[in-house]
Amino acid sequence: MSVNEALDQKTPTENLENWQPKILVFACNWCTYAGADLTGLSRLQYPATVRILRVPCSGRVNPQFVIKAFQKGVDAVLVCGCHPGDCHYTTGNYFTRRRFLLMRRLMEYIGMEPERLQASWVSAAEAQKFQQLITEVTEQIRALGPNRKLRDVQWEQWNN
Amino acid sequence: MKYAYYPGCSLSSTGIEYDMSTREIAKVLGIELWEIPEWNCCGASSAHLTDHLLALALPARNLAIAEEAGLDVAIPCAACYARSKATEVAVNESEEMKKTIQEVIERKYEGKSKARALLEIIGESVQGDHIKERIHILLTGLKAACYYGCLLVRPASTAFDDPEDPQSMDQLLHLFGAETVDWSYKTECCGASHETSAKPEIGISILQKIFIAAQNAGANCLVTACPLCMNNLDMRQIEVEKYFSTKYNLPVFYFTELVGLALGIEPSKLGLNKHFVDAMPLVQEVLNRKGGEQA
Amino acid sequence: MKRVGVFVCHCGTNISGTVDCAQVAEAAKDFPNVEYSIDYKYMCSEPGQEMIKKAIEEHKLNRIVVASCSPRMHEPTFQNCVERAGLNPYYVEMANIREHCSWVHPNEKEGATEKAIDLVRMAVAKAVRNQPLQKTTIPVTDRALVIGGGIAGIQAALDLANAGHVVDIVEREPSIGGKMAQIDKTFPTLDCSACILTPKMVDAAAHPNINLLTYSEIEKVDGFVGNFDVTIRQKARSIKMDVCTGCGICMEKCPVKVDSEFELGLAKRRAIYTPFPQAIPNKPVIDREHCTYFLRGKCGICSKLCPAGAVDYTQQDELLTRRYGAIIVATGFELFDYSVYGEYGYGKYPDVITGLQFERLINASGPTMGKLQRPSDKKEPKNIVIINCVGSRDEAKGKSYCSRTCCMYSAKHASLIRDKIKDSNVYVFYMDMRTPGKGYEEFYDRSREQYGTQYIRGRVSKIYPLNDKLIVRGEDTLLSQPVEVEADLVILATAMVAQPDADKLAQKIGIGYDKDNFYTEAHPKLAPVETHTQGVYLAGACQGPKDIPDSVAQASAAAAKACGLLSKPEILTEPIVTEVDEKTCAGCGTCLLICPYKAIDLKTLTERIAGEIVERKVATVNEGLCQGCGACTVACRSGSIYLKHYTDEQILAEVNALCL
Amino acid sequence: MSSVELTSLKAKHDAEIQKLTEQSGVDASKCYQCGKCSAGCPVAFAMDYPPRAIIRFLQLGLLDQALRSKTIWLCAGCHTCSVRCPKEVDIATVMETLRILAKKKGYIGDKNIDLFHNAFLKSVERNGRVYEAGLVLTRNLFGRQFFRDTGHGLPMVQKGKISMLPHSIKDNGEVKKIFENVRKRGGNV
Repeated sequence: MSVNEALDQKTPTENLENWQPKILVFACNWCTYAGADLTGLSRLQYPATVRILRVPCSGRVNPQFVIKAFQKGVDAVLVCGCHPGDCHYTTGNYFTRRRFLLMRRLMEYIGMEPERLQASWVSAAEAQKFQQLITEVTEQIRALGPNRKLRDVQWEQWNN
Repeated sequence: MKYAYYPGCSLSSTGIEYDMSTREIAKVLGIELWEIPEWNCCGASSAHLTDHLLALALPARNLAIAEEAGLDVAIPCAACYARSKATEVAVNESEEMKKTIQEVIERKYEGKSKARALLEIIGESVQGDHIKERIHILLTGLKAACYYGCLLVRPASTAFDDPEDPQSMDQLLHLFGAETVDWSYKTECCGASHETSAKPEIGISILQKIFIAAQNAGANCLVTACPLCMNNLDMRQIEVEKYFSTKYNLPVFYFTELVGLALGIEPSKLGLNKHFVDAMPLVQEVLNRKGGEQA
Repeated sequence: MKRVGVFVCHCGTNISGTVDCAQVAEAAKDFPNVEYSIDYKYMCSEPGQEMIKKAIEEHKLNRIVVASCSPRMHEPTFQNCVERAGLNPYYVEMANIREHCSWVHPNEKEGATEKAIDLVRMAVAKAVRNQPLQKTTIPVTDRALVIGGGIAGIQAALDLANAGHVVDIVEREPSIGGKMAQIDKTFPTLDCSACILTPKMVDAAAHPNINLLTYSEIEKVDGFVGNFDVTIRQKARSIKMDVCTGCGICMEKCPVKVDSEFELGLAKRRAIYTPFPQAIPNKPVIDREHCTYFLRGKCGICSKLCPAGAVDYTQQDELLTRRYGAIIVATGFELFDYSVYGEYGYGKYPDVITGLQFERLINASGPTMGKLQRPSDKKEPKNIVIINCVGSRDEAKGKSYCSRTCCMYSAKHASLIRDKIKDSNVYVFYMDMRTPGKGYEEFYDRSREQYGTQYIRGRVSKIYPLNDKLIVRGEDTLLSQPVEVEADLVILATAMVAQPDADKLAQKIGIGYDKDNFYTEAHPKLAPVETHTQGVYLAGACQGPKDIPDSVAQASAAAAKACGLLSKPEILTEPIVTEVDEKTCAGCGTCLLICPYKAIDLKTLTERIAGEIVERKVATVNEGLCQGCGACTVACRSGSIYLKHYTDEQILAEVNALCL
Repeated sequence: MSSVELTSLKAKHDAEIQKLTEQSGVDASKCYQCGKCSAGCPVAFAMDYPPRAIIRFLQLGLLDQALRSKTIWLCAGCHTCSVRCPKEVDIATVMETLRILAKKKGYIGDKNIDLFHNAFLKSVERNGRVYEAGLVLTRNLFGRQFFRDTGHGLPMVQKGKISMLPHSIKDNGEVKKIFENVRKRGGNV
């Protein structure tokens, strides 16, 4: 069985029509997590495709987490933090920015659509921006379809 | 240094002395001017009030010819300079605009050839010690009010000098021994665009303020870098004098004429005899001092 | 054995209106290690918390997941709740199914419920891996440092000192007093500024708990809350402070005259000087940049004349290191340099002055003894123009913000001018009048009604000299017509800007600053005098433009915060910090470079390996300094440094749980 | 003085003003109406509305009032306003854009000015360069100001400053082509 066949078995084509992407958001505690809270307080709506994972700082996001998420079948990963210059920890998001560029290169190198990994700066006041961001990313990922590249099923196939 | 030379329409008629003096001093200063063959009018100051694209396209053709020759363009007229600069900036800022303009002029212009004001070029060429040897006459006794006009140093983002208190012309004249006055009308508009068109009554009161300010500052002449300003300040001075029943008697010079004078070029070759407000008495005064104060 | 209890909150209908809470609680029962799961109307309420406590006892739960609102809202509530039930508070994990779920997906009930289940699963996975964490204590040094000796610094120091704490004020000028000392009268009461400031300066100098370190600057700040080690440079004053009597003979006889900083160039001072007559300490200092003795090695007149023998040319800068429990930054502001405005003459017109220069001109102890005369020809001005917003609200050449004080001080200037010169006309060009303070609008009213000030709504486009007048051109935008005033004197209400070296000091202390170099508070509403660095507080205009009442209020607030810190012998610290696994740490030092708090250091370990004694370097974390950002954990090549409560294992468990 | 009903105006002109913003690249909403532009304007005294008011019209959706003003025709294009604006609103470019739009709509705020510019561009299209003597003549004929500047005319010729024959480039095909190409793209020339 080819890899693609194996994938098709796991996500049968008839389900693809109702398929909803699963997007993991790493949100820093001080800006983006609070911004997402404000989005809720302001009752701004966005698609229920995202799961927010709280980290103290976007600089805490290890590239390993991102790769793991893709392996586990997440369709897109968003790394969000304070705007450059506004980091609660002064410099954390600068590291994020540099790491993100490297990770993006890696994505391209292994042939993954770079849109699946995004970084964005959302402050605690930018509820509207957060709403737009999630809506846009969801649209983009819907258009791309499910993540097939790094999923565990591939490794399972090879291991067999 | 070699430049493509864009005299513009005015310099072949009302501003002929600007053209004559520019060519004369360029020779002495070792600046080679290659007149753009078959240059066309840049559209100033009508095209940009009629159609945005036309305003960008007309100067683009001239710039394209210069670019082909691999030269930057030296532009004496402030209005032509402002319009050409606008084209250069537009082409460099937007790929889309570059494409459109190239399609309209049916020539290639990549924005590499730069539009440069003659004042800036002359200012650069006299830097250094070599210039001292070339000065024949110090312009002692001239108290010049440098009038840069509105278009030479605006918009601020592309200007080569300060838009409120430019200094390049003042520094140039200091070098040749003239005094310049500190006055606050250096970049006030003279209303030339209305003079040439159809609103003379607007221009008169603007001009009056400029003359009074220059007089109050103790100037005995005005110096300009724009044929439109020149026309306005020189030709209409008598009109303004009549209107307000007063006398200003302020000869108006192109800066190139004064540079030429200092470099020892004959006044008639510079077109100094072509002014409406008789400039010759003041020129003569300067020349008479020559004996005692030759450089 | 990990036994997790899951508590799903309805939040009235806030959550249950969208999310099927019962279904979430039911689904949670199947998650690994979950022993108990239930939903309830209000988990944060008294009965809700009782329910959690009871469940912990009955079901022997040792990890708690609460699915409710944002942890930013109620995490402390539930932490306290489980602590009361005998569990470590860090055993609580929250799933945010309100702000991040029900409120943002009201039209996607199924999707929202599915998402809530995912979020609970993630929280359970993390909770299982939560470790008990203990808050630790660190000692607090009962001594405060106030940086800046203006009105804010003086007020903060007095409040702290009166509460029984020892305070050092570091001021870089030779005297305390700051900008307020230069001001003539204060709005809206027209109190004499010196009359209300100088007594406070004297109080500060005489207070047994306050030490003044004038002519001194901060060199270095180390340490952390409760224990800042600060190095202070005491600049060489060239005067023996303990010997000098302040008689002032030296200043009379010094042959050098330079522009006085205090008089803003409107008068001269000597090379040996006190900035102003009421200076504290009232002992001079030698300006070595201008003193003939220091420039050419000759003169020495002051030394010869001093009856006390207090002049000492050999003095050197001294470095002093002290430990402080708290730091209050009160470094104030500077005035915007208006010479960027060509249209206002680039600072070349002598009769265009700033508001602060006007304060000196109208001040009875100023260079003209309070006689209002213009700088160029000493004539009494009759027509005076005041221009507001010079440098403020100007994105093109100045600052985008409103400086908050100028509307009021311009109204004050207008009134003072009319007080002095009855037949004068004062024109104020303004854009919007901003008078939101007690008695401020009434003060503005008086300046128009009682003093006849003419207000013109519009920004001035140009000032130019004509004969001995200055022509001021603006548009009266209410009239829609350009207007001109032939002025004798123009006063510019220049913007308040941050100190030119504000950023450098911020970097030394480790606090944030905004795009305009004003220091950033921890929270604009709820923590306005705190900074993100624990134990460092802000007072006065270093945080943003402020008038005197606001500066004083903020100074007292900062002092109260510092008192709260200093009045306890020790403080609890947040246990979410990093820890080094010394077994695997290679001592490469990468984490040292990454850490923004300089919280990591290298230490030497002595070990016995295969019978030999070896020394090796490993990283070590100062828990007092570590703020728990976790940047170092990502940079560590061997994964030997980890952030408690947010370990790789915990985060990866959440990622895994999301994808099951 | 009738009152202006603002709500319907906004709905009516929003799209057009949006387009104007795109064309000029200038966002009028940044303006806080300080009037520094109008105060520095050398021709404000002759205008029916100060430049600030033109920007205000755009903010409120009073597009017609802006387009029918004399102000946009009197602007000398000296850019003093733009250089001094504290909010970096390029007022001069707004004037330019409004004037182009007004011309398209047939609102000619000042016939003489319009005549002059038309004649100017006609001269450029015909000759490739401007023929100044012809220009003065045309303007005076159409503008019915037959004797304007005649006082200057003779000395001009005597001083060799105006030639009686048009200057032109030998082959003006290229310049004509530019005009044609601009027209093809919807240019109103």
